[in-house]
Amino acid sequence: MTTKLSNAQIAWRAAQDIADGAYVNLGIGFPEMVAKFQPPGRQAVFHTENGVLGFGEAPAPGTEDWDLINAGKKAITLKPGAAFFHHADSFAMVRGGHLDVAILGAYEVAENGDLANWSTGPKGVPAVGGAMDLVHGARRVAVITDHVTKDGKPKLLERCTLPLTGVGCVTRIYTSLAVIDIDNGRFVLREKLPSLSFDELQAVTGAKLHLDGPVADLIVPEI
Amino acid sequence: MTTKLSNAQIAWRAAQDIADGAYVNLGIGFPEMVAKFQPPGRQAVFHTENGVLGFGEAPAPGTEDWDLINAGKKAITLKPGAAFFHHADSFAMVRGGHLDVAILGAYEVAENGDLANWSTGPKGVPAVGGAMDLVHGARRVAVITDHVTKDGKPKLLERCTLPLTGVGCVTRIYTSLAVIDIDNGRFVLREKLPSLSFDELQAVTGAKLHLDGPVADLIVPEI
Amino acid sequence: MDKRIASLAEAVADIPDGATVMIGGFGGSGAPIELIHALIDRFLATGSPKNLTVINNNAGNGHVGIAALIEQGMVAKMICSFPRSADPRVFTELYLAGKIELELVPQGTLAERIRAGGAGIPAFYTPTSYGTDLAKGKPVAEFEGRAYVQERWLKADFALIKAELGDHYGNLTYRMAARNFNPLMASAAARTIVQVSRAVEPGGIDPEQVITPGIFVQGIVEVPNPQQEEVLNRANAYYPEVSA
Amino acid sequence: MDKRIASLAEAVADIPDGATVMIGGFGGSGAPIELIHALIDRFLATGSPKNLTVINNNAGNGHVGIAALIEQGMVAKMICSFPRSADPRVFTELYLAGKIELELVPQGTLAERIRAGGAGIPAFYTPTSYGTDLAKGKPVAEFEGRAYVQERWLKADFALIKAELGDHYGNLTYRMAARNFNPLMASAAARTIVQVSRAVEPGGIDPEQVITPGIFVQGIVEVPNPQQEEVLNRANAYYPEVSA
Repeated sequence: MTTKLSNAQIAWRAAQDIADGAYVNLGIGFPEMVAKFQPPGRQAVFHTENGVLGFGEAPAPGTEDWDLINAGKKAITLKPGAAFFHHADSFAMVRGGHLDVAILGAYEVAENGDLANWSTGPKGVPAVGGAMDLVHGARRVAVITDHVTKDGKPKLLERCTLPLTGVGCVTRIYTSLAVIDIDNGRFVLREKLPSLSFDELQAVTGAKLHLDGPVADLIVPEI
Repeated sequence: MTTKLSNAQIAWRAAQDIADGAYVNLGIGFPEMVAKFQPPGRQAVFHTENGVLGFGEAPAPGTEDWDLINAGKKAITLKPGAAFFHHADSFAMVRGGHLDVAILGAYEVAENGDLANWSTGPKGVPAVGGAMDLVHGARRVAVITDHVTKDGKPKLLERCTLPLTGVGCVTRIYTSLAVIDIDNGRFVLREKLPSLSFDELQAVTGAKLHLDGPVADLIVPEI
Repeated sequence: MDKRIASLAEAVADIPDGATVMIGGFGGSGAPIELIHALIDRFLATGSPKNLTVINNNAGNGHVGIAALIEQGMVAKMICSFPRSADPRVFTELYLAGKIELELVPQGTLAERIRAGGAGIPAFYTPTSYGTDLAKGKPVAEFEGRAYVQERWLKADFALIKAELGDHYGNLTYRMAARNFNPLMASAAARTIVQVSRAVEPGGIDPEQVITPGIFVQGIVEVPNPQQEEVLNRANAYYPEVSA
Repeated sequence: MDKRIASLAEAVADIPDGATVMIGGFGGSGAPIELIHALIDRFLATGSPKNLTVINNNAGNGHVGIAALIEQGMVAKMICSFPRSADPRVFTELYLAGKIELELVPQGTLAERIRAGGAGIPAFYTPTSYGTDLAKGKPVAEFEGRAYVQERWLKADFALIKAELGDHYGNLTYRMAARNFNPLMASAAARTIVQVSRAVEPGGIDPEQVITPGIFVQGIVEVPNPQQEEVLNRANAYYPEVSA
């Protein structure tokens, strides 16, 4: 019995909502994994902030070209029909609303769509990268995340407590337990693990879960 | 005895002040003529608003390529080391202060540096092109013009009467009679035709001519 | 992913009455003559589209391309920097008769407003036009002791542009100075339709040499050996052809 | 017209104490390692330049390039979007000790501020960072019902960048994703110094393929087979080399 999805399984689920031909930016780290799970017959075009559209998977170790990297500074390869451009053009794509989807990680997401994913507070070195641009640029901003923090606290909240990345920007959250839309300032449950009751899910969610139509079973393959 | 310079002679004089390696934009029409008179041993790089840097003279009639034109829609040729770019990059060069010199025509120039060269008033169809960008972009904005209008009225005035192209933007005027700097809101005479007395020049100038050091003879070749 | 459109007629079929349409080109260079003429064909056959707002550097020359579009009465308003040309009669007569509206914009401001539209920048400041009639009614602000005018982004429902190579994903190159406004307009329209002189497979354009990445393009139609406005005008051409 | 500089030492000789220096690259790709190391050599020999403000997307990685510049104590302030890397210790330790200043800027805003500096746009509005800590103290405005933050241009005294081909007039191309911030920085600095992997005669670059036109470049120095930061860091390199 699945008690929670692995990161790969969360990424798989998020990938199912990406249409053929969509232009997609995946945040660095965990979200990059979404690219691996494009459904057969669909081809998305992946954008990376540092100036590449249409890149493919990582090259074989030892064959890296360090002038060809993604925003996470990992080596990538090109697909036919790729293009290079400078950073201002790259963020024109982002800010100008040309990306169909951005999928990002999160420290916290609030029911009003606020996202916190860049700073855990005043300690340490702050680093923001392109996250603040992406959340106000892509037509659809989705989050993939474990449903709770490592010590079991809710990451889905009434209001974020950490410094915000963006205001009212997230519209869908793929978690290790559920798929939740943000609609008019409310968390609306769309899918949940069949092994989990609504009340169990509500208990690990920091804001009220609303229902708007049937809740589907969140079923993903073993990966 | 020369009573006034021809347009070609005015253009020749203006060309003498363009340094080797300067990036230069020449307004459409009469100012384009300046390019013909670069002093030997000097090479300027000519910019045209529609996205070419490093263009050369007109092609032989019948050999025009109408994808290779200047801002005046005349066919041009390329020199080695030329570059193409789009209109926003082209005006980044202009507005961003990267051009060394812009040389423009004028209906009127005022002693405060104001320029009127785009509209003769509310009648007819107004057209501005790139003039308003050039006057606030190039490091040095110079004007070449007949000293007076066709009916003998001064074009150099205390204040412009026609709609302005730019405020306080012109620093040097090459006319059919003189070379005049604009310095702290004053016309300062630098050169005049030797055949012309100061008083004769003042009589056809609509604002006071100041002296600041010696006035050189304006001597240009027969062209 | 495959953005190819089979015909010029199909390429312009969705442009509705009242649309704002950016049309690429500077004078004749880079002007998508065939797309414009396809739009005229549609208007002559169906009465649509009309009441268009057209954004272009100029306002047509002679009786082809944008001049022909205006001559058919399809254009309610021009947004441009330089509505003069070798033969500007079509626009001039309608303008002086009060039958077409004109928004005159300095050329660099026009380019930057379009770029801003594509880049998600709703407003910016420029020194251009400060203190002139073209700045009237616009907010001004001072930065580091110099005065600037606030300008707003410019977007369109459609862009009709011309490119040299285009792959199936919409990656584009341009030919010499025909680049001009085309890449900017591609980025600033909800739907960008491109006539390419040669369609190639993905991979047929070196990624280093792509000028407009396909993300900015919604449809491409191949038009080999496109007409040049300048050549048509020197032949005193009309569109549609005037029967002799 | 000939912008070639004979040596790396000469290329960086004019950068004074307290200068604002844009340094191209995103992580290691497009990072002008040899120019940075030449600047360190000068500092070690002469004690200058120091108190630099450095603008780069990152704040160095390992102990080469910008990390080495910081490690030598030459940098008073970093303006960047992401001062993290595989090995960010050099910056992190100085920052937590209060010995280096940080201005954190969202990556797209950083790129656009630099582009604005080059394009003569003193300020622009962006939705990025609205409602966040990084917008604190900045003017906000509403356009068409949406809130935006006003951001200012960013310029520099010098830009040190890396290109692939460069002709004697300063026309440049870049290599793949090494393009990143380099063309923007070239436009936004009073003096742009470029290390090119191959210098060519004027005409050696197709005018269609020029990414940075020479008007934005003041000096070029040829550095064949330039080092890659990533390769150096995987070899645990230090600059200057630590004697064993």
